Amino acid sequence: EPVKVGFAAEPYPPFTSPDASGNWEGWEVDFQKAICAEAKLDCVITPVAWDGIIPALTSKKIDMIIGSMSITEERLKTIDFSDKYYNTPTGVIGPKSETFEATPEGLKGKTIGVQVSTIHQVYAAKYFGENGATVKEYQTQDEANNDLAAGRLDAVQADSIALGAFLQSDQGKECCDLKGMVKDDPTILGAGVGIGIRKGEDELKGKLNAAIKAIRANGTYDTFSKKYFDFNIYGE
Amino acid sequence: MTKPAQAIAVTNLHKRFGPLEVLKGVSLTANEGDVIAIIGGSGSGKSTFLRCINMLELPTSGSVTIHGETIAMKKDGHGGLMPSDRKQVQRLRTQLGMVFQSFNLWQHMTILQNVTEVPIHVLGKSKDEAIATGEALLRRVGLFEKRDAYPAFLSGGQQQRAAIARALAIQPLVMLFDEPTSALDPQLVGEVLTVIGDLAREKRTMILVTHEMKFARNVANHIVFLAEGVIDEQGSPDEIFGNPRSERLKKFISSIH
Amino acid sequence: MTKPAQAIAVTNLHKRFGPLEVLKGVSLTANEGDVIAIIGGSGSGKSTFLRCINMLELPTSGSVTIHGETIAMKKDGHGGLMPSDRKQVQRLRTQLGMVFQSFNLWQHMTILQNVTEVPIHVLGKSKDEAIATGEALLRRVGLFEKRDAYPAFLSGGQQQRAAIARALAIQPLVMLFDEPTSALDPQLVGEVLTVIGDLAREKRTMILVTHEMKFARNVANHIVFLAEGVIDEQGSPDEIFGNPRSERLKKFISSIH
Amino acid sequence: MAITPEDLPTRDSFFKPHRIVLLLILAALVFCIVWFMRWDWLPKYLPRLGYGILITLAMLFSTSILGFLLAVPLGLVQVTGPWPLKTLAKTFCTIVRGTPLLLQLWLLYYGLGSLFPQFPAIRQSFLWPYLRESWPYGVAALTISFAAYEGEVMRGAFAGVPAGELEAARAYGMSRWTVFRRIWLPRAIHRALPTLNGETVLQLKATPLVATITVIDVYSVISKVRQDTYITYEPLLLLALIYMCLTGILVIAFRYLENRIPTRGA
Amino acid sequence: MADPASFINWGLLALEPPGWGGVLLRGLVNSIEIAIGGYTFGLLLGIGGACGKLYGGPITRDLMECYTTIVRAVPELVLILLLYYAGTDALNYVLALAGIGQVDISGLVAGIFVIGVVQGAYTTEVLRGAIKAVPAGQIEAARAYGMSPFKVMTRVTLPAMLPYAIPGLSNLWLIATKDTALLAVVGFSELTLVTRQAAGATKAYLLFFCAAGMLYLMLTLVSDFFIKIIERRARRGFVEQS
Ligand SMILES: Nc1ncnc2c1ncn2[C@@H]1O[C@H](COP(=O)(O)OP(=O)(O)OP(=O)(O)O)[C@@H](O)[C@H]1O
Ligand SMILES: Nc1ncnc2c1ncn2[C@@H]1O[C@H](COP(=O)(O)OP(=O)(O)OP(=O)(O)O)[C@@H](O)[C@H]1O
Ligand SMILES: [Mg+2]
Ligand SMILES: [Mg+2]
Repeated sequence: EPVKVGFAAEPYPPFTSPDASGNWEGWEVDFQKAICAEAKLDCVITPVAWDGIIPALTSKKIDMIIGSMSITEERLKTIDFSDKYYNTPTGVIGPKSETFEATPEGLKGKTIGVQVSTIHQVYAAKYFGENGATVKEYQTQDEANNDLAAGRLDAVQADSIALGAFLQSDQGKECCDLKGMVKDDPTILGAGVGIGIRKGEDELKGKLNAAIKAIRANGTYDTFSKKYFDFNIYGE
Repeated sequence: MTKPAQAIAVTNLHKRFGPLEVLKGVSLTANEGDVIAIIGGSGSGKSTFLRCINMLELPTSGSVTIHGETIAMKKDGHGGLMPSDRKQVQRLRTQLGMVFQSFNLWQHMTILQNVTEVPIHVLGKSKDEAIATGEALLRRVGLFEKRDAYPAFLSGGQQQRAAIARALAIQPLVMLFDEPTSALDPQLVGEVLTVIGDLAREKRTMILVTHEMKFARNVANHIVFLAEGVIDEQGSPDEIFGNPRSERLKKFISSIH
Repeated sequence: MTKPAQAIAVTNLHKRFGPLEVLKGVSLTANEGDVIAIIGGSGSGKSTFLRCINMLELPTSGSVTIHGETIAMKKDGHGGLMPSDRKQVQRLRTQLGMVFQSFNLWQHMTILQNVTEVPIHVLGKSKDEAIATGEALLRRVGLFEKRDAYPAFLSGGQQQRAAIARALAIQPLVMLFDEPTSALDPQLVGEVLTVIGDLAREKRTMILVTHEMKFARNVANHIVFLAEGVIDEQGSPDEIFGNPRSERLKKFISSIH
Repeated sequence: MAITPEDLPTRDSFFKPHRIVLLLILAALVFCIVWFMRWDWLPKYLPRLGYGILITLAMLFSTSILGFLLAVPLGLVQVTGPWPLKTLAKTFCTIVRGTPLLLQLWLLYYGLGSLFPQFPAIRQSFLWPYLRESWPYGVAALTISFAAYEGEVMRGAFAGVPAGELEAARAYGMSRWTVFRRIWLPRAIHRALPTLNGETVLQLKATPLVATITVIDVYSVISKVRQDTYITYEPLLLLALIYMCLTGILVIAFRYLENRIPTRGA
Repeated sequence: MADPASFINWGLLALEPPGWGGVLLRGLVNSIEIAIGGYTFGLLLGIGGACGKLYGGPITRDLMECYTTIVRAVPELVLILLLYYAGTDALNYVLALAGIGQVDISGLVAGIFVIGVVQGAYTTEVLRGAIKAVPAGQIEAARAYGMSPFKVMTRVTLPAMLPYAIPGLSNLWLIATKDTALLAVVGFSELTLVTRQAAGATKAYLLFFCAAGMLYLMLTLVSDFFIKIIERRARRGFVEQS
């Protein structure tokens, strides 16, 4: 019985991204291969547009989602998650011409962009929004980045990997730099990213959790992570 | 000679449009070969009567019998009637050739296509046969040259002649004419009259609504005078025009210029 | 009494539709108070001639003068003419009341709105005044009860009367009638005749296209017989009907049933 | 059959037996949905939803009215205009209808919009506070798109008015403007109303695209609920209900306009 | 976006991988296929719907009104999620109860079905308006000569209303070609999805969106060419406005 693994059809480099011949590559693809090998699952990749990915899971068109899904209380009421498999620190970037800190005081009076329905939105609303900053919600991270480059935003908060990728692009190199990491709040930022599965599939969940532990222990996880990142993506 | 068979019988026909009762119980019988002219003032319900015969307008009550076959009707739930067997109505309609007051030619077809449409697509004639008959008919009404023109580019009279040809093409047993000569010049009126005379000799029954009293007198063997939704008077042309009895008819006739 | 002023003069009017030359040089003069009837076979170009007078159809060549004012024309670059001053045409048109063969009532307005539209929105009459005049006119043609109905719900004759009322409402100096009685019963024909007679007494010039020879003979003081795009013969009613000279006219007249 | 004003549904005739059955089925359905599904998230998002509906309505009305005002000349010019204008209007309609709305929005907002800040003159002008906002770009893009689709519809409607009625108007000396205002336009609009109705509903459903430029309409509020909670069907059903109510209002309004002039159909 | 030249890397559009040109073209072909399927299905539904609304009894009319109102009102995304996921779920549940095995409805079939259902609702309204614009006498004449309702429809009503319907119908066709984006939700590679994939993977958003825009525009121009031919044929016999 093959297990169908759902990816978001929209690319999210460097985690999942198709090339022109339709091959998927990226960190999460390597992670998925390692997990399936470890847990002895016969995995088939099934890309589904993000809008349909949860119904695809609940109506059994796919069996698990590897799509950088953050674990939150709210979401746990609807679907189940494996243990976290990565968690990245959160940073703030801004235009090169200005200097400020990634703190509530530093961002006071500024307009800060975040992607809607992410842990970053919740964090920004709580720590910056309630302290005099305007929080603007974007459908995708790229749109927020674009608006920062266009001068309509003063800052963007996101996970450091997405920000790093942007700062290395031509557009990002020219306009912006990192202002710093935000102060951690484990209740919001701490749970990390897990594999989404249907509720009640405890056997699969157990296998996945065991596999994550195993590849962390036997070094596979670090081996393929090094291809993409020069820091510890698992977080602590 | 035997008594001619009954072609159309209309019994006690009523028709109302909302609050306006246009026909208040009209009965009429036409035998085979009869030519009946319906005359009357504008708005007296002549067109409506004709349209009720082939169920384009559904009567409020009353019955219509065509060649011995009564159109089966049922209540429509709003105080009116509707045909209970659509197939029957369609079949009987092919025996009623209607020429409309406003021609109603199909604008998306050429004149010849207008004329051959029903023979080919309703009566199941072959295309060649229908075209041959159609062209002959168009020649008869003097429209052969215009056979490939579209109706919108014809003069009023030309359109009316095309409409007559279209009705003739289905070779109906009964022809219903709604003012067939209103847009024709005297020369053409004469031609149409000849055509109608021919049809009468072919034992085709005809009911015509007309404002041309001379025409009615010459061609019809029975005249019906409609006024305010009832048959005010009827009879032979000589009776009606020579010896009108009702006041209204007298007034109507005297006004003929 | 002085010689009456010239109301309309048409000089050497030509009109072709593609390969078909419908009018081949028609000239006509109407003085004030004249009632001119145009007769002729179907398709002989009567409607086209009328439509050229108020520039609904642009003539290929020739000129039109209304009350001494010649409509300024220029070449349109396709071998035809076009008016060089649109304002002038608009102004002159308000002096020409046209009644169309196919009525052309505005379907989105009630009968009364049809009649008051031009007085209010072109002639700048007050609404109350226009409605008063309009209702009087509708009463005159027997349509007062139908003033709030939409054209699609009227009988053919009712639509024609509404169209006449609409043209009368603009109180034009010249009335152009394209078969004003084709859909009317004799009683109404009489009424329209009276109306037209009244208009003639008011020194209103009229040009009418008609197939009703009796009507033409009674109401017109000048008859024009159009055939194959030219004026075949013209003259007083007595000359035309009593003593036709051309062969074609003789044949046309003899065919009157 | 003739449809006269008396035939139109009145309050008494609305509740016919079969309609009551339909309503009962609907009620049962609503009951099942409310009873068996998860709605605990609703109170938390209610204020946002209300705000989103307001934005959606504002977007819909402003853009369809502006768009229609643009569509009338676009349609008219294509039927009767001189050839340069005709070609221009035709090209405009073709390009706008031929490319996805999202792309247009994108080009306006991220393309054009990001050029403005580079000109100090614009930065200084009174327009700048608006140009910095995102909704003007949304309004502009939606208006342009509506105008292009509607221009096409109006072109057909203008061409469909019987020539005789326009001739009659001209024959009585109406100026071109009066013919247009009194006869041509009202006849064309009346004829186009059913299509216009459809296009307006389409416009309603095109408004969510403005979420990509941070204008928060009701659709993006629902998207947020789905992202926050990963509940699929309940928020979508609520969204469907909201859109159905809005559409229902539009349909009734258009039907009313249509029936103001009775037509004789066969 | 300062210097456009620096953003444009034409190599990304090459037909062979790693260029994305071939992928875009395949996406376009897929889109057209779905659009044709959905549009045709919608046209059939629309003809039925318009007839039902105009000539049907009160119950048919009410049901049609519900159909057009609901389907036009509900965003397509909601419809496809409900029909594809919830619908097949329910279907399989019912089949399981009846003891029949699972069926797997392909995303493609479901997508065409949903687009057809949506298009059908709009088509109904367009056709209803156009049919109402046909002079009543034309249809009466057809009935008077004994044509069956079907004949009246195919021989007179439909051809006579075409000139009024074509602008609306051509709008719907263009909408159909773009509505195929819905099928991304069920994982089908049509033009919009592959554009987003190419743009997301390469970050060359402007380039790929414009490329897709050009493809759509070309499709429109080709469609317009055929629509013009059809319209000219349909308008034969109609006096042109001046
Ligand atoms: N727009 C047009 N395009 C092409 N031909 C036309 C057009 N209008 C009229 N014709 C042709 O010109 C000729 C004259 O038409 P017109 O309508 O003037 O005739 P008429 O004398 O008024 O006839 P009737 O008495 O039947 O109304 C006819 O042969 C007609 O087919
Ligand atoms: N569909 C309709 N709805 C409402 N009233 C109508 C309808 N059709 C006809 N009428 C009315 O019914 C009456 C009779 O109309 P009908 O067309 O039968 O008259 P007619 O005798 O043919 O007159 P004409 O000689 O002018 O053609 C008129 O008052 C007309 O306004
Ligand atoms: Mg009549
Ligand atoms: Mg004529």
